[in-house]
Amino acid sequence: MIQILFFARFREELGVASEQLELDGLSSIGDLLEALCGRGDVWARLFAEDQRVMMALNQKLADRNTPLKAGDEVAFFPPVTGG
Amino acid sequence: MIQILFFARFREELGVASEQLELDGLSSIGDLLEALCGRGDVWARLFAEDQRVMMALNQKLADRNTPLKAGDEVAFFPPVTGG
Amino acid sequence: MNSVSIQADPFDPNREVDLLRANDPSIGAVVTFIGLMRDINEGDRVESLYLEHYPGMTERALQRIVDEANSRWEIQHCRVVHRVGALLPTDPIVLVAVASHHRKEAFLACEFIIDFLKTKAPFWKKETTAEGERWVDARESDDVATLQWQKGD
Amino acid sequence: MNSVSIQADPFDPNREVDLLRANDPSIGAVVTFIGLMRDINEGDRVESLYLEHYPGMTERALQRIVDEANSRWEIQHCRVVHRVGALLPTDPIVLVAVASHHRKEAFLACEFIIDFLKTKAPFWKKETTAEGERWVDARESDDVATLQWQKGD
Repeated sequence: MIQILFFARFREELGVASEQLELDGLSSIGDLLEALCGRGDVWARLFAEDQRVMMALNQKLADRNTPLKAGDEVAFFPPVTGG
Repeated sequence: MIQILFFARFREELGVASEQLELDGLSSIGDLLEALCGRGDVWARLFAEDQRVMMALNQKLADRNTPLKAGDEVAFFPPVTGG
Repeated sequence: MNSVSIQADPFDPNREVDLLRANDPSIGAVVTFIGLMRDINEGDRVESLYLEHYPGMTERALQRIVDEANSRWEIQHCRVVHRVGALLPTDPIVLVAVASHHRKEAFLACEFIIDFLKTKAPFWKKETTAEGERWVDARESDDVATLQWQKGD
Repeated sequence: MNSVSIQADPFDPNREVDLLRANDPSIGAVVTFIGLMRDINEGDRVESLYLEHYPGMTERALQRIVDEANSRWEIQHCRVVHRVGALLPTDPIVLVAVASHHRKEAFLACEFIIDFLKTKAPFWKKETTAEGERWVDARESDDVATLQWQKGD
């Protein structure tokens, strides 16, 4: 299982703050994004290739190539706007 | 007449804070520096060509080429160390 | 001494600078950046701001940025404070204060930290205008600022 | 609003920043530099410092530097305060505080002003150590800092 978190606009548009998912052959964050995209509708729109999506693995910035393993915490969020 | 001011280490080493001088053919700050150098001793040492001397005309930074006229206030001082 | 704080409570920038200085007589320079909530953004009057964040990751991200600044430059002390939750115009949003023996290092470290915070730390601003709420868009100039530190300096 | 002050009396950097901000809700960024008297210089313990200046010219020189900063960058407010006379370790010597809508301008203007002040404003430091009094030498790194602003930035 992995833990997935969504923040800010993503959380609002998806109506989901977090979910648990079976790894099920997903070997990288890119695989996971494709799986989320496959849900269609707002998921497909937010996580399309041309969208600016930031991601973190275990609270550290990551990218599509970052590998996944059971127990990981993955987060997706729009470009940050703090400061 | 012009007014000449000396600051910091120059004032201390010369033992002079200010003096009045006849222009007397001095047409630039460079001319004035040469005249001061001509006094010999500590004057010659402080104002030798190879010394770092900063200068101001009427309270604005100037250089050896800056022209002089009657009524001017000229100042000589070591490199500044404020801030 | 380095300190990073993410807090819902307001903070006093002056107090943070005093804590940073702590009467340490070896400090020669203090450079401070304060980011404040403006009452205008993109031409619209903004009534209030809500700052969402990713608890846990924000602290780590800021700590990593502060560590990186310490490894790049010889600095003595560093404090970073960032508000989350509800803010009003003129409220300090963020403070980055750096103390060092000489000024160049303090300027570089301070600007580096705020530049990286802007593009790497998980905070998101939502503002309330007369037309309702809206998420603030990231600015391209912030990406450019971050990139400049990356192509060797 | 710009303000330049040369003063023998101590000043409170926090108060200067408050005066600069003056609750102006259009300010987005404040960058502050504070130069402090260190108790060590060139490896020797320094007991006290005396700052000589060129009355009249110092004010003009600082005003010119502040004007130049305003012509180079879009800044909103700027305050420069510089002590003269006798100082003790941990005393603030100089403060440069700049407010602007966005941070880049505030950083640039603040660093520009202190860099130019260091090499163009007529102040001279004399320090007292266990061995007696000595004039502080100008640092070449300050000349380099000033030059960098001159070959277009």
